[in-house]
Amino acid sequence: MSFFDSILVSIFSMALVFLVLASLYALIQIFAKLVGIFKHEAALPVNVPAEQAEVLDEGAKGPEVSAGELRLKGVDEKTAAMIMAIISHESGIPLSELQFKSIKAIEQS
Amino acid sequence: MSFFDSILVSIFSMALVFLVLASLYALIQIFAKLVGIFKHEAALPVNVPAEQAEVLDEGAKGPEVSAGELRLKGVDEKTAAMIMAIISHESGIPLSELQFKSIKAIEQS
Amino acid sequence: MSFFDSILVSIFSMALVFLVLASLYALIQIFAKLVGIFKHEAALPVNVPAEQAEVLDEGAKGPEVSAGELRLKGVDEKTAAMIMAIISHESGIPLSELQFKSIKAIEQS
Amino acid sequence: MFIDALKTIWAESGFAAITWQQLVMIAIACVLIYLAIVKKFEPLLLLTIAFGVLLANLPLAGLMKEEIGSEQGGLLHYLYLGVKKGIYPSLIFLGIGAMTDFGPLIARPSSLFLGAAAQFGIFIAFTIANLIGFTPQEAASIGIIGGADGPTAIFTTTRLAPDLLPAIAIAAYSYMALIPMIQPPLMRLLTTKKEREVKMEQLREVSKLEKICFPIVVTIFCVLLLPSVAPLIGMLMLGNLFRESGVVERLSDTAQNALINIVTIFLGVTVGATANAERFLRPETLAIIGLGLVAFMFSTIGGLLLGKLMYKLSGGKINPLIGSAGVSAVPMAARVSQIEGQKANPGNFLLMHAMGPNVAGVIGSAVAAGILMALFG
Amino acid sequence: MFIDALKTIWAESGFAAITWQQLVMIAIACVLIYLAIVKKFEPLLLLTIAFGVLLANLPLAGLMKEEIGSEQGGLLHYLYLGVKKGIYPSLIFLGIGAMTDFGPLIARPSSLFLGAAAQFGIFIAFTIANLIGFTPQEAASIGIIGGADGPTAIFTTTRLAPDLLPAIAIAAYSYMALIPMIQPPLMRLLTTKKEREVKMEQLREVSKLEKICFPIVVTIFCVLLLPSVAPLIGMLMLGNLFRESGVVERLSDTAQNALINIVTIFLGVTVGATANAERFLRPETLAIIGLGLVAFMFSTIGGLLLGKLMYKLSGGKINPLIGSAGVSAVPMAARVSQIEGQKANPGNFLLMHAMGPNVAGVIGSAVAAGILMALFG
Amino acid sequence: MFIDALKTIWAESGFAAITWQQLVMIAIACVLIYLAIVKKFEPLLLLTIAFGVLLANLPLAGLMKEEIGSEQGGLLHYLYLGVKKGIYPSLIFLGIGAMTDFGPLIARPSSLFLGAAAQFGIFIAFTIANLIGFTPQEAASIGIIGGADGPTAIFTTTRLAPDLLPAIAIAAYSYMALIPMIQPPLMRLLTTKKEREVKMEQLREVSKLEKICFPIVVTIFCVLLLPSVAPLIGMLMLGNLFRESGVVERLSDTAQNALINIVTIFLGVTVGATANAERFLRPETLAIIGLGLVAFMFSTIGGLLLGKLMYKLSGGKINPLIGSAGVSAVPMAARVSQIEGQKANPGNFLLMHAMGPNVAGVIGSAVAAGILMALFG
Ligand code: NA
Ligand code: NA
Ligand code: NA
Repeated sequence: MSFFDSILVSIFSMALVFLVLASLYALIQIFAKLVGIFKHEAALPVNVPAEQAEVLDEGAKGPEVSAGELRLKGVDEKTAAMIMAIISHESGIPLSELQFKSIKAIEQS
Repeated sequence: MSFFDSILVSIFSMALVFLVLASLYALIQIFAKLVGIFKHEAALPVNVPAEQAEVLDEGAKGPEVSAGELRLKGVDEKTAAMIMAIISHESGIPLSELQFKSIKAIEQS
Repeated sequence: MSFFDSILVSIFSMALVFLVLASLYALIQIFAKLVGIFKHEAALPVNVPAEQAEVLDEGAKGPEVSAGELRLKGVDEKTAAMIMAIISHESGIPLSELQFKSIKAIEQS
Repeated sequence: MFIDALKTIWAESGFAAITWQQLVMIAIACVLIYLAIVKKFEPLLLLTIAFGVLLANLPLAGLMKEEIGSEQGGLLHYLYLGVKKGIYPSLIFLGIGAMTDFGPLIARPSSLFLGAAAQFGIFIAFTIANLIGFTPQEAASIGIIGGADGPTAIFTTTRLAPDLLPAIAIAAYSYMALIPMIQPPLMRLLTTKKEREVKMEQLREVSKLEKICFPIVVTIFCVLLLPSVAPLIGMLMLGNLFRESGVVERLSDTAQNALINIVTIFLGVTVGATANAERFLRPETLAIIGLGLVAFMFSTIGGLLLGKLMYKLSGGKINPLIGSAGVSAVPMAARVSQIEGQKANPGNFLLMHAMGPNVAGVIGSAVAAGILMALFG
Repeated sequence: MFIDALKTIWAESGFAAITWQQLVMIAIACVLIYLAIVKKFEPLLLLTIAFGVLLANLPLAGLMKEEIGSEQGGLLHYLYLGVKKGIYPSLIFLGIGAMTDFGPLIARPSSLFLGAAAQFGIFIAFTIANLIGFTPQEAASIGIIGGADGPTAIFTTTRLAPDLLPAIAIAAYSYMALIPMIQPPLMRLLTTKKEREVKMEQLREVSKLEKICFPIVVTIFCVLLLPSVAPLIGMLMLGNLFRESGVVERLSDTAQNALINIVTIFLGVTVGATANAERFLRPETLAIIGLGLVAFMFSTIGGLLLGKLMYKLSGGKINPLIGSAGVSAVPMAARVSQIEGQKANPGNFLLMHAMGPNVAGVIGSAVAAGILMALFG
Repeated sequence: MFIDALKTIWAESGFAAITWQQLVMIAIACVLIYLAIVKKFEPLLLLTIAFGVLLANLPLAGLMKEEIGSEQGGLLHYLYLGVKKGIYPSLIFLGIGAMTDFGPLIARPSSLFLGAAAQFGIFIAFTIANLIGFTPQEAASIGIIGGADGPTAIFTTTRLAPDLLPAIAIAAYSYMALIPMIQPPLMRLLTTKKEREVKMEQLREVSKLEKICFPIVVTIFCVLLLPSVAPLIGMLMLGNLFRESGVVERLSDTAQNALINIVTIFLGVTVGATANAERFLRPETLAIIGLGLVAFMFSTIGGLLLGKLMYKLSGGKINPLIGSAGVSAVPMAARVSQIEGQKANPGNFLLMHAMGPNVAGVIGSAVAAGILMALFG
């Protein structure tokens, strides 16, 4: 393949890569707008209670994202261990796959 | 295949299904009787200590049978979490695969 | 194959087995000496902090080596359960794969 | 010039080649994905099948292209070999065996009759399908939808009528997911409130010995009687033996996790990928969907009617609601029995009692499949 | 006589047959093992590949011997079929899809442009490779090293230039491991301190609905436009759908553990085992290693330059450092962006912002591979 | 008429076709299942093999039917390809390598001599088998039972004498399970109480570097010397490198769990399924069972005698009881050494000291197998 041809192929291909990803950009933007409009109707029914879902979400960031430290606010370590064990049990997720960012006691007025 | 033939095949096959399962019924009944007779000799040696076996059994009901709630009788949650962690450790089964029905304190006289 | 031939093959093969394993013996010995000499330079960088590495090591002895019992020295069971849960969490290893030999309280003067 | 190149790419892209039939199939795939995720219709299989349908109907991708001579085949063509040669359904049965507790069945073996009666719909659908012009092989495959057992249906169809595979697989899993809608009206129609209120006696405890011998005895007996059923019953019972023996925990664990999951992914995607537009968008598919519903309904009815008979014969000790669980669809059908029983009598717990007919139904449909394969294979 | 027998064994052993080229290859294998273990260079693949190189260069072992007629083939020959037929790279993409969170990309879709720009090095290397005498197929395979994505590079090379497979695979994974050394100098050279200090706005939250629809839409669109990319994009997105749907947790888990690990072992050992001395010890290999570095550098430059443009256009809201993450090499490249950003401004947390271009780069290189396969396949 | 149909089904069922030989085989399968479950005889393999024997002897099931032209083969025929082509034993060795700690062997490399001496029985059995009329290939396969290593025996037999596969596999695993009965009498016969009482010195600590280099060095050396042993030693050492490198935890984990379990299931069932009546119910099988016992006994004796010699040469520092652990059968044989040592001296802990010869025995039997395959393959 001549030098000129390969330059041509390169420019064309690079442009095509941009075109495809730009189209995806457009699709995502359109979709985000649609979701914004239909937000209330289209919301998916989620059975998991809110707090648990949060835990799942945090755990789902994949093996690459390091967990950081577990911060305890107003709870002693024993209670924290208990909370972790119970959530692990109830959600059916092994402790090793749960990632807790912090455990905070809620003040009762 | 003519309508008459397919009716015939159906009756025959349905009868055969019944025959096979009825034979299994007979086999199970005979076997249960045999086991009843030889009960004491034929008992399989089980190495797992009784309590642990119970736990295993509950965990073994398969992923389909929902766990229901964990009922605590006479024990606080901390102790329950501890019991769960210890059993998980001792039995080598991750917490997520153990299913506890209830944890009850035994009164000591 | 004649009896004489098979005896011959056997002696030859057995000698060869010895030769191969004896060569491995020599290789290991040479290697151990080399390691002894270059010990300080060749040390592999280990990123895992010391205590955690110990836990990993104990867990890594394979499924054949039985764990023995967990001995608790100067700690109550609740604290032990908590320690186990925390280590499991921090190290990302399910409880079922950790093997604790003993948990000891360190006296603070 | 750049515009020209773009035109060429466009001309060679799927956008230019797509047909309206493929657009319809893509829409069907999206509907199935919606049902699997939002309505939780048997998502393990239906989500995977649906994605296979999607992939197979994007033109020119050639994922199912056969290998010819030195020309490479498509990705899904290779993975599909496991379906074509009957390997995946058998391995799924291995995992199901390892997950299944036959205890309730052994404790009350009369459940087996309910598991037999609930194959009724198979033969109703078979007869109608014959009547409206399907070949006997096709009719048998369609009938087996009424067995309410996915791997059995897929296994039978790959042997008897591979062309109908996607339609039958999708119908089977969809109706299994719809069990909580299909069965309750029939249950209330065919049983009296008094019958539904019956509380059943506690099941006796089953010894470990019985549980271990069960898979061995069933294998020997069923495979001797119906050799063609060997891959299904053999693997189901091997998995169950892994489970009950208690000495090969790690094999049992792998059979019901890593192995069954890997096979489910491969099976689902490739079964879905057989659903190309020409094969799927035919009047036959509509007929299959209709006949599948008929099969499910009559299987339910068969189980219920025998349940009623057993209610009579037992002097009111058997709650006929457990009959409908005989269709298999483990454990969904047993849960439906539980729910209906509790509606009639809040203190009624039928779940364990319904598990007997439920697992008997798995054996029942495998036996029925074996008979049909012996007759028409 | 015993001495004679020993002489025979010696004559038939590998010691007598070994060539100096094989010794060089064994040394290379040991260096790769050293890099994988001590320097932690992409150990999952490089350690496995290196051991494959070792095994393939021990003479007479015949592990890659082809099956001819009734004569049995070597162990690795059979395992290699999954590479040859493009199955393993696709299954690895299934697992990667199940591990990948496209949330940051959906939250800021302009990341896609960075993921496109960072394919720049592919075409620079392609052009140079063409110039120095490689065939277009070979040049395309070499270029794809600049995509910084192992499975894509292996998939493309098996289709276009299987002879170059070991060199390209080793180069791709080695440079991916060297990202923390290759990128920072370029990042500091091409950006001003002011640019590097930019703190970016918090990403918006992405709804579950968007995350679920994303893989479906991307599959339909990309496969329609570039059918040849279907095995890679299709499996990547199926894995991601498993992850985001939330209803097939067990399939997602198996895809990102048991399945991807098994495939990684088989892929690594057999790709390594293609590196026999005649095939690897050629001037071409040195050229590939050189071109691979060029490709990585220009991909990084491409990403950074577009990052600078976006910095300008956005009025200083985009930190150009996230551009270099567009090369893929997930999550290494994103971490490099994070580290460089924090060096410039200790309160700067770019990790999440760089994940968008990072995962966009995976799509970008798959698309580039699809184009090259469409042109030269 | 219905009776006629039933007669036809009966005539076509296995009940009509079964032979007394098959009944005997089914009984043997049941005995093996009993031994596996109740006596816990190597249940992972023996339970699975036994079920394979059962399935293969239910007539007309055709699970091992070969694929001929377009006619489909049986389920187990396809799964058996992995045995036939030597893939499964190698993958099992990959998992065993990942489970094995060669530390005790590296700490006291003289264990290697015990691992060599305990291959003695292989050649005793080989010689006798030759004498009583087996071909050299068959004699070599029978001898290898004395290696006390299942995958090695299966690998060697599939290459040299596939007809004897089921008998050899069953004998090998059965005798491995019987080690605690076979070895102690010989141990007490051949050693004095004083010898058995010897407490051995603490093993030195082995550095991580040595553990990592060990698998690499062993692979290079053994495969160079005996190329035919490459699939076994190569995979064993790759697994061990996964384990010791510490950087590919997930590959190591999969190799010793999901992968080895899947392969064990397939290997066991299909090896069992080769045991059809014609092949198994022959006088040869009895001869193999007898020779297997001879082989195990002389391997034990070989290890013990060299142990005694080392006791002498070391001035009483080596306890000869660790010699019998050289037969492999990891970790059973090492435990037997531990138990016998403790009987003689309750403060004696030989387990770790016996692990060295134990893992050396694995290498030893692979080497012996390599020699025999080189000579007769
Ligand atoms: Na059924
Ligand atoms: Na890329
Ligand atoms: Na051995």
